[in-house]
Amino acid sequence: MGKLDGYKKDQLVAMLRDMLIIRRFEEKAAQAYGLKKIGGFCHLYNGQEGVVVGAVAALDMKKDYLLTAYRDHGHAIATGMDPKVVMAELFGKETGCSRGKGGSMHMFDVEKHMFGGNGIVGGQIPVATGVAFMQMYKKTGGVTLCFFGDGAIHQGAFHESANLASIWNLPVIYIVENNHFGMGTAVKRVSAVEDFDVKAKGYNMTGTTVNGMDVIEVHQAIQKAAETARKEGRPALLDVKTYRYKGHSMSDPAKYRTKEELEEFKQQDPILMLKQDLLKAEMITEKKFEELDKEAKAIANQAEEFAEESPEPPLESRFEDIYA
Amino acid sequence: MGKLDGYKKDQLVAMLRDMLIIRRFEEKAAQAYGLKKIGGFCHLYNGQEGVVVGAVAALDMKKDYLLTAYRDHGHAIATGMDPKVVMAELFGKETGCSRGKGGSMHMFDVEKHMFGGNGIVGGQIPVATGVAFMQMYKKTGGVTLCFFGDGAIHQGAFHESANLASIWNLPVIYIVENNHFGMGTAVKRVSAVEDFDVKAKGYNMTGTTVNGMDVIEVHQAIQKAAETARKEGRPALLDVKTYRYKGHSMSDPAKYRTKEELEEFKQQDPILMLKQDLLKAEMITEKKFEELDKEAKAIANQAEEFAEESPEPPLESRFEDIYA
Amino acid sequence: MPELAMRDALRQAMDEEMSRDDAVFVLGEEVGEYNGAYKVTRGLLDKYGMPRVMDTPIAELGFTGLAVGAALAGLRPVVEWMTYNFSLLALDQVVNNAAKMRHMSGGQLKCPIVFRGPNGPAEFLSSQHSQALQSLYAHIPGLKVVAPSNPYDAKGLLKSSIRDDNPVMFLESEMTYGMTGEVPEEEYLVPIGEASVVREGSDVTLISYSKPMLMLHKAAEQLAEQGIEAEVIDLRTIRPLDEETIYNSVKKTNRAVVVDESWPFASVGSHVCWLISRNCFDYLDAPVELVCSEDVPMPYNHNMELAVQPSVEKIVKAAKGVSYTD
Amino acid sequence: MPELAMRDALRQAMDEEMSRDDAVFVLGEEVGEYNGAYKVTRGLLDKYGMPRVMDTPIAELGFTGLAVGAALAGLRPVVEWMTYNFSLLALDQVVNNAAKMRHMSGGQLKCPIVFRGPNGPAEFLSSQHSQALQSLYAHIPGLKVVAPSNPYDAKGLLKSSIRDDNPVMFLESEMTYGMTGEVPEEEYLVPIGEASVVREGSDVTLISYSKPMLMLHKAAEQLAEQGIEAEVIDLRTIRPLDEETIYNSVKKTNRAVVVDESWPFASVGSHVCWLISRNCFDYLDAPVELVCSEDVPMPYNHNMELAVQPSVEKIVKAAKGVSYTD
Ligand SMILES: Cc1ncc(C[n+]2csc(CCOP(=O)(O)OP(=O)(O)O)c2C)c(N)n1
Ligand SMILES: Cc1ncc(C[n+]2csc(CCOP(=O)(O)OP(=O)(O)O)c2C)c(N)n1
Ligand SMILES: [Mg+2]
Ligand SMILES: [Mg+2]
Repeated sequence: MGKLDGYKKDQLVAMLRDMLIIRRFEEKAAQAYGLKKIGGFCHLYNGQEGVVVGAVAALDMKKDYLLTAYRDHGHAIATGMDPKVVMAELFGKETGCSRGKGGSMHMFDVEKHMFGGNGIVGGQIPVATGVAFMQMYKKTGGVTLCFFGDGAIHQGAFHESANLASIWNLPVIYIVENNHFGMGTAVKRVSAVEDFDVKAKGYNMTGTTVNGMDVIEVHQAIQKAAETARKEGRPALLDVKTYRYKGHSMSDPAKYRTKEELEEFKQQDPILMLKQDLLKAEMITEKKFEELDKEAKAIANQAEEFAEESPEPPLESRFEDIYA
Repeated sequence: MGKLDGYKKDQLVAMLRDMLIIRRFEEKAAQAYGLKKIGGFCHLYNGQEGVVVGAVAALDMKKDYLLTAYRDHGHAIATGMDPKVVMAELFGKETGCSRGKGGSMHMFDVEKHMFGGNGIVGGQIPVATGVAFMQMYKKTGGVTLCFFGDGAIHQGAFHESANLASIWNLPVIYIVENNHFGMGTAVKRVSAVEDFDVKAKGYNMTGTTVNGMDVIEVHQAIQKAAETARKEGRPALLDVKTYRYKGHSMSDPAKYRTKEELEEFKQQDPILMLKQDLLKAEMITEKKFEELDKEAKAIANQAEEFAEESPEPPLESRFEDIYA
Repeated sequence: MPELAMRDALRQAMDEEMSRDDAVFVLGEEVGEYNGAYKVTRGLLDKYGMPRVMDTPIAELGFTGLAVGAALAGLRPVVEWMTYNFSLLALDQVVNNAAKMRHMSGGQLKCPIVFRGPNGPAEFLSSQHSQALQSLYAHIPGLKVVAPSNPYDAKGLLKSSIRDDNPVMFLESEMTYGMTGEVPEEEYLVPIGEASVVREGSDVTLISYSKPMLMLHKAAEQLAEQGIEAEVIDLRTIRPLDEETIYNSVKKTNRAVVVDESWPFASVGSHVCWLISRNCFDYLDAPVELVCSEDVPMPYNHNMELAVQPSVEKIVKAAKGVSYTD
Repeated sequence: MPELAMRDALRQAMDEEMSRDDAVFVLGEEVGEYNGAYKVTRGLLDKYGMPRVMDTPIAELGFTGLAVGAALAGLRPVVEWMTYNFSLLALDQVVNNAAKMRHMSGGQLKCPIVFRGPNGPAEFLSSQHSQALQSLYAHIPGLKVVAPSNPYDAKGLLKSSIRDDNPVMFLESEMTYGMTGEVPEEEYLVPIGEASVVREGSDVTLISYSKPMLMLHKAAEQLAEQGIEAEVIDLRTIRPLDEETIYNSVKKTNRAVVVDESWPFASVGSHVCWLISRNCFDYLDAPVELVCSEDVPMPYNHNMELAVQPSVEKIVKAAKGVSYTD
């Protein structure tokens, strides 16, 4: 069974584990939101776990970097941030990664090279390109992953950045997390093209379409793009097809799509798919999977408890963290 | 000689005449600038005449519209604006098309559907797309020509507009006046691709490369694009290769290019090329050409005299033309 | 009179103007099929169809500039920015084209366009999504800036804005979309450029616009209980500013407090404070006070975000301060 | 001391900081091979090569955001906007990323970046190319805003700005790039946030920054001839503002005129006017006056464009006005 060839069991189980933690974390967050422990926008990642987990597994976060949009809890956890500080940030607590100043959309861990979390659609694209500029400037051999949505690609920020990355040989990988909708708007209603990989040519860049429900396929695609970026400094554009199970944010009932469509994607759930692959390859058992899931739930519970028990930031801290 | 097949002599002579008028007008403007009758930025069109003259000849300015950047004297004249009011605007006079408020970069004639003249690189691209939106909205059957430079195509404004035009079926034709430089920067230093037509695919649009030194080729390309736009509402992108003989603006010595390169393009001068074609086809004589040129010079002279003799705008008019 | 929510008053204004004039159309992100991120455009797509209601890609610069072009060519676009925070991406088109086309063309063109959407602090959104950006727009000649505080004014002013032949920045507030108020059934307009004295008083003038007006009413009541009669002015329009109404009041009360959700520096609030300071110099018994948002990006934590904004307490305190009774 | 032109003082500052710190780099349109549209970066590409000096495409949003990312990741970019007029296209990256990243990350990130270029009216450029945009930037917490008026300050402040760990908006002026002034050979810094009293006087305080300082000097001389001794303050930094220096002067002279090339509404100028009105209330013998650009887009015609701007005559008249001697 060629698909898992060359993969070590530990690596695959780690991917499964990370996806489970993200899934259970998001469920906990949804619950806490319902209890008004979390407010404002809260964009859940359920269904898309394969994208960031597959991608980060291909990186060396000592020298690589990651930036994304506001749907960032999964990215935070995938880069190794403690789910506790992520949840505490959602709760607006002093122990949150951003001391309660950022909330759901602004997860940061500078040490772990997780550079956010950006609330302006497309806003992170030039910034990520600039992180890759530093990598070129200092010849670090690192790459930068720049995640954004199918809605964001129509922003001028993408166009300007892609051209810059190409002419300056910047090691940045543009990853469209194409979950088929920008809020309530289906891709085809706002895009002149169906697959975004065709846009890559306009910047003399490689464009690839990837099945984001399959964490292995994502992993391989990123690995390949990262290698080219590291060796030749060439950027790349990946159109990764995925799906979000929940509404755009907590306040969206998602009436713009059919139950059937949702069900279809749930059949290809990235966690289920990897689980099946691993069962088939006899790398895990049902029991092992249950254990992993139990552990994930425990981690999510502990994160919630930690957040709940953490202190509010002192009011005076609102004057802090503005100027260095 | 197939090239001129289907053209009437009058039409061809009119194109030659328009190009000559623009050329002589710009020479006059340069002179007046030297005499400090004109100030600020002044971007001359010498060498590029074939682009706008060929393009406008394919239009029906009763229902079609034209927008361009700051290098707009040629476009003003080609759309039928009186060279006098264009020169008067350069002189900052009350009789100028914009009452002395706009200057070189802002030639407007609303009646003639010349909607400027924009000083922000790329700024006119969404605006032109919006004029085409009106044409779609009202089903006028018209098209809008949107001219911009090879430097402008990297602006986000282009990317956002092109996608909008494509998804909404707007009859807009994007014309890159690719004169090989944006100020002192050669195209290849700032563009990931050599020919811009490849970008069209990313917006599901037709892309074409056109020799802008040949007014006939421009005319035919625009005619074709306009037909598709009128009939099917499909936008198009044309990469029209041309060259500016002068510096970027009056203050630019243009040291970033070789004399040889300049000479090479002057060999293909759009006026000379059409003249040769017409001589060969026996549609004009050398004498007729001399007459046309003399007339063009006279028009430029009269424009200058008119501008010179026109009154300054009253100081109080600075509070006018702001709110309707 | 029927009670209407702010969002419905706004929708009615658009609806009435759309049926009155075919040239009026609405565009923006999620305004059509989704009925608006905040449901202000609910039902308009159903009623008018495309191209009267256009869902746009997320491309603020592009669709804003497109709307400017459509306006110059004879249509009357109403652009919804999902929030004003995102309008920064489109600022060039507003400042350099919408506000200047008439000028640069020597009066040949006009640009009848309305830009509307929620502006100012909302809740739990952190610093990119909770900004009051009116001061940037108020600075620009060529624009008008309107900021109603209640459904009646909102409807009447939006209708006037759509009929205006100039670019109008129309500022709403997410937190008040559900706020109800009386709105007559018969058609009416509220003119741009007229402030309204919403409470008469003799001791101090309280001035604001948009959402903080709710606080001003409460503050005035608390002050009245303490024997201070506040005159309360709702500016309604920021540009052009109705200076006369302001000065007439301050010349009577001799004291003024301006309330503004903006950051302080170079703000609408501080500008109004200076105008009063200068033009009522001989009438003022105390310096004009400004109650504004603190000069910090908005934090996500709710206690902090409340602490940085104007509040009834802060307004009362300022009013007592200028009355020398604290 | 050697005399240097403003553009050369600015270039020296960049040159010195680039050789001092490898992380410092310059990017912008035409800054390299063309040596800068206004020749401020002349010679830097020759000396340092790429990637220390990067010519960009015309893509203000993209290269500005790229520079922000580079700053967050440890470099120290100096972004040249060919003019501040074009910075409106990049505003989102400045306001929503550069100014807020530190805040949103709870203090984890810092953004050491300088944005520089000419700002304010030049000549014969019409309304899109001749804008004074400092008021937009001064409004935003998270930014610093610096605006020197002479080569000495320009060099010292630019060096300080490059060393500062925060985003600094550095405002130059096309019309003064050729202006000369003394600049020492030895290294020096001018601290951000300190105004300077450039002329002492007892009768009225004149306050400005950047290019109009030239007018203030002339106005002070003319006033002296008429028996009015003006104290002249060059703010040098707009944000953070050195309020103390201003108030100390006004408490002495009891009169103030603020001069600003901006449009009036919600401007740096009107803000400073209000600050003085409020904080020197008991000391003021006359309302604070503002001499600013008129509230209109800049016309191309030269007589008109001069008429809309501050002038020595207008300043003298205002100073005499507040001195009740006109
Ligand atoms: C510049 C800007 N415009 C609009 C918004 C409002 N908004 C937030 S998310 C979103 C949809 C984005 O869709 P997509 O890029 O596909 O990402 P997804 O939410 O699907 O992950 C919109 C319109 C915003 N945050 N920023
Ligand atoms: C947004 C913006 N950035 C920069 C400039 C300064 N500028 C004016 S013209 C120009 C070069 C434009 O080149 P191109 O688009 O090729 O047009 P051309 O001048 O060759 O006709 C630049 C950088 C500007 N006017 N607007
Ligand atoms: Mg999406
Ligand atoms: Mg060019």
